[in-house]
Amino acid sequence: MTRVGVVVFPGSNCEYDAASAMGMLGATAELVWHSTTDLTGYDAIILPGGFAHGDYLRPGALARFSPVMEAVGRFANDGGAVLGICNGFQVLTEAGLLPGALQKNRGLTFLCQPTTLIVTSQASVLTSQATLDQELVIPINHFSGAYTCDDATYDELVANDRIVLTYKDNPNGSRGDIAGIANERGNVVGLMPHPERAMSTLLGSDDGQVLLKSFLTAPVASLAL
Amino acid sequence: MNYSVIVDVSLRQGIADPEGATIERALPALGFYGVTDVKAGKSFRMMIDADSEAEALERATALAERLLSNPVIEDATARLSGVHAS
Amino acid sequence: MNYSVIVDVSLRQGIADPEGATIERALPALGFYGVTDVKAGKSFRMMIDADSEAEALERATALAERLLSNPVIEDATARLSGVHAS
Amino acid sequence: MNPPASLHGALGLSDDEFEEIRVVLGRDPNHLELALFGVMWSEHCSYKSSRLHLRRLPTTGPHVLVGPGENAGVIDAGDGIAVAIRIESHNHPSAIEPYQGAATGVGGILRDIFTMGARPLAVMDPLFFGELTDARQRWLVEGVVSGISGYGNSVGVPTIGGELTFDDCYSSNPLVNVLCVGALPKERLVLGIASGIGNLAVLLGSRTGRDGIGGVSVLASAGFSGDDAGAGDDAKRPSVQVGDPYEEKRLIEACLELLDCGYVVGIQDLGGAGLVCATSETAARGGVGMDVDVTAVPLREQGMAPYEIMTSESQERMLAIITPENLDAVQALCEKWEVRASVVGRVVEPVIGSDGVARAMLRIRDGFDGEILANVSASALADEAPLYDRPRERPTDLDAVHADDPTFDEPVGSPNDDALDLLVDPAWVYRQYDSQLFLNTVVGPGRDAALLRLAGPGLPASQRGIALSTDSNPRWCALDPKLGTALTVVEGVMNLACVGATAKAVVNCLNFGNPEHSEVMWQLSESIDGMTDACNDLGLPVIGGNVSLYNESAGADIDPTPVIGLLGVVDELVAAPPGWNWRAGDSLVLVGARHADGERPFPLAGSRWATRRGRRGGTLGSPEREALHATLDFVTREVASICAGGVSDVTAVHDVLGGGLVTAIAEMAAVTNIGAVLDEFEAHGELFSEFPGRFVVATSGVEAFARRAVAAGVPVAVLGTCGGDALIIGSTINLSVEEITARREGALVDALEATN
Ligand SMILES: Nc1ncnc2c1ncn2[C@@H]1O[C@H](COP(=O)(O)OP(=O)(O)O)[C@@H](O)[C@H]1O
Ligand SMILES: [Mg+2]
Repeated sequence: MTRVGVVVFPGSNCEYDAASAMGMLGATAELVWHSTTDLTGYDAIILPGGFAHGDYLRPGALARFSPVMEAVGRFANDGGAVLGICNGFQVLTEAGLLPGALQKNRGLTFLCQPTTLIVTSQASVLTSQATLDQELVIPINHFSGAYTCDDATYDELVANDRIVLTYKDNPNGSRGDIAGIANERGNVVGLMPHPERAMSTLLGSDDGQVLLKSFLTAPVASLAL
Repeated sequence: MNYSVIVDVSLRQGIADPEGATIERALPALGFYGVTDVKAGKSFRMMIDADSEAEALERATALAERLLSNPVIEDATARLSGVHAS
Repeated sequence: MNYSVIVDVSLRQGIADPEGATIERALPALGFYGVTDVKAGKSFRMMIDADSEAEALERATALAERLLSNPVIEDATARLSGVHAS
Repeated sequence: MNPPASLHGALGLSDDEFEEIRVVLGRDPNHLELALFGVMWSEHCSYKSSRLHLRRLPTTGPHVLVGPGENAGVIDAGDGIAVAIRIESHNHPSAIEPYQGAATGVGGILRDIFTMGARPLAVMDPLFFGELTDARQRWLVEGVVSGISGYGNSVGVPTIGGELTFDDCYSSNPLVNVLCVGALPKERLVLGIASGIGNLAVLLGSRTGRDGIGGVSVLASAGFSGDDAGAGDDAKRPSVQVGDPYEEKRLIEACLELLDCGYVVGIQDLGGAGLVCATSETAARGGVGMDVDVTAVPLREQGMAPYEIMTSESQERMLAIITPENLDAVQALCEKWEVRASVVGRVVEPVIGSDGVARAMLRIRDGFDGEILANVSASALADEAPLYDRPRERPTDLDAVHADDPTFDEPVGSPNDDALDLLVDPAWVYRQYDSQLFLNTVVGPGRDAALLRLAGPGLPASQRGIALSTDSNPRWCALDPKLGTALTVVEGVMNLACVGATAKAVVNCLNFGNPEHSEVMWQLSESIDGMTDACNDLGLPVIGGNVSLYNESAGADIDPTPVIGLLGVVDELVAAPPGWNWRAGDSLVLVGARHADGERPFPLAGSRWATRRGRRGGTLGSPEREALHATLDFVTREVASICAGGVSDVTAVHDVLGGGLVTAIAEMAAVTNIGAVLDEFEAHGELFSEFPGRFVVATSGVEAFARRAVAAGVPVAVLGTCGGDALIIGSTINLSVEEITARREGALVDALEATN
């Protein structure tokens, strides 16, 4: 059975939600405290949403220095599947594991609302099982979700099919409507929307399942890379 | 010696500044005219224990670049603040 | 004349500064020692079209106190920035 | 107000209260002791003006585990899960610094909940401001909402509902109430009680600074000078507190883990009156003494005096009573969460006085074995503030107000415009709140009541759901505080019925004016009687509340604003309730007595429609009792069966309240984006009358539905059919869904973006 490590920084708050979503899909999820330096034994790693270190200074700015992040970096370099959701995405960009940065929303307010995402690439551990141009209804829940990067980076993302999810109706001013991106190998993915909040129609949508199912089959896939 | 240092962090040229833009839009309604190019930034004050101004500045600059700013979108500069010197 | 003005906004004496305190607590772990009294503040740069330095400063100060800060918890000061003067 | 001559006067104590203190002590108090009494005997901490009246509320029930008086009320929700709930006001701090005032209000209410051992699962925020045509009101709204958003989202507790009311009576005295609900395994319930001679009092969390020194008496117990930049406010400014949601988040996790490990014998949050309140209350409840070492309290600022340390309202602090053996384990656990933990107190034997009576004394010392700086009976501080039966007087002009009833006004102007004027979508507010964390939110903000799965980290598995609603009707209560409050309780139960929940308990936040005004005391007393009547009639216990007095500006009291919080339970929650979305072809049915009791079928007094036209007089209408009860039970059962997974012809349910029948139907049309065609109403008044007891139900099988209703003794009337792209009511109302949606969604945003 797939063993997923869900990293917990002080101030994280979506760790239980991420873990329960993994459980729903038949994986075992374990909470990994941010002081951990060794991630061997895990098949995949999730950096969950929340406010690591209170989001003080900048979202992810202090979390990137937590001991666990070096281990996450090694795990990623070895081809392991790493998923950063919301605050986790912000941490991954601050840590340099994904390019660009996430700025305050265009409207300068926090936004918690459903959004319609478009699958724009299957070349990632998060979208491998989704179909191209598929529309997914998944909520966002952030203050700083406007993806920003320089032209060179943007062209590189486009050229290498690394923009994996875009907003149908851009809520926050993200460059190129970007909702999620992957690294070159596609084994590290960050997205602002919360697939773990879209696992059941009782709560409004189960469109997040296809993404997290892809992610769980990733360990195999990423070895193949 | 204890030096009082200020690190100014501002958005890099060409990076969108919705905060500054919003303030600028609001100004005329409040009776402030002829104010343009409003840019929102951050500043951090701190005391640094160092042997010389040069060392204090050097360490403040390192801190500013490694931690207090995100080079992807921000510029940071450190300065000694005469005012708050202790 | 167009004056480049900087408004610094900082928390008033005695008001808790969780952000500054959190950053300060994190520094040793990042290898920065001898840094104390970290205070997080905001700064706003703007161009003000005025007839004199004095007028520019006066209007910046009014703007700082009425819009950019809440005197209940924050101090705001305006200064001309030689650097960015146009 | 001319400056008080004496020190005790400056500390907010009357001459009589000062005498009382001298009697209690049998000597003159020293300055520190006087300061302790000053904060503990303030209106805010002692409820000295309201307590006599609050005693009339019904507070018991078989499922009530903890009633009023503790940090939060607790009920047994079944499946081994207890649910804790509490509501608080943070009105005056929010008027001075809206962001931090609201943020620290959220922080405070969360601590009340996890003090009970419960994990906070949801917050609601009833808000009241002046009209948005005033720029300062827009600043207040944006500040308060971003404060709740900034703190609540970061600390990791979803905000799932609230209220939003605009009326000029709040223009320099906004109301910011915050409700929090949490859940815990039943057996983990803990109380704020100190026990075990030799046990230690450990202060957890933030360092102590000069935050809100005297804040309780100054901020919460003093009226405001009319102009907001007045000198009076300047004097209050230094005591503004800043919230740190990151500290609170770590504090929550650390405290819940301490409780899981069984390291804690008692725990108490530090709120108003800070350390003196926490230590005297825990000691008084446990009937034990407490020695407090002021020098052991970690400080944020140098040179703080003992009275500052003892009364500081620095945020994000808790006091845990532990056994000495557990100290190392407690400190290790707190280190993991980066939470400061310092032993500041010791539980000691009560002292036998010269009269032979044993007294639990609170002793403030300079070092545990050092000089005794203050030595006062803990219960004198915590429980023995003088209670006042302040003069009460029915307002002399009330008869004239009642006589001026808008119910029979000639309908002038266009009903279409009136209908559009009443539509407000609060989405701009609640979009800024994380309303989904913990994956429990089945119905979030924006509907009649919020509905959550009863689940959370560390809770036993359950299929149940809990429903929450907050309601208030200041305009009703201004006309008749007793009936207005009673009907507001009914509104809450109606809100719950819409999501299939059975009401289990009530909490309330009584926001009133100056208790030294006899009319205000009359309103307060009447309101409490009304709540008592309604709760008795509906079999509901009141398990907690909060009283906020002195809500006035320049001598003008606010409308009486009792905020009623309802907690309900859905026994089996496997499917979402119908909500507001009907389908083309459905029949629209009015469920419940179509006419108000008495000779006025459609009373308009206190309605939003009448208020908007400045018609603020008249007498309230109410539903006939038998029909009301039958209707509440019927709607609750119908929806509950759907939540339990049953098939039903019911496709949409909405209560008829604020704005009346036309507003309810327009709201449904807007969210569904499908119109409806209805027969002419009986009278113009039926469009806007707000008397409770009615629901709009959309059904795909009107005959079957009507049969069930009639069998349950519930009156029903078929209003029309869903479909088309316009809302049409006879020849009176004809509005395109597009226009309804645009006006509804634009109302708040446009008002906030106005630039005058
Ligand atoms: N301040 C607020 N915060 C969060 N949700 C709110 C707020 N104000 C209103 N809402 C939500 O909007 C919906 C409508 O509110 P309201 O007009 O008070 O409804 P009602 O009149 O039926 O009680 C409710 O679900 C309420 O929870
Ligand atoms: Mg309501």
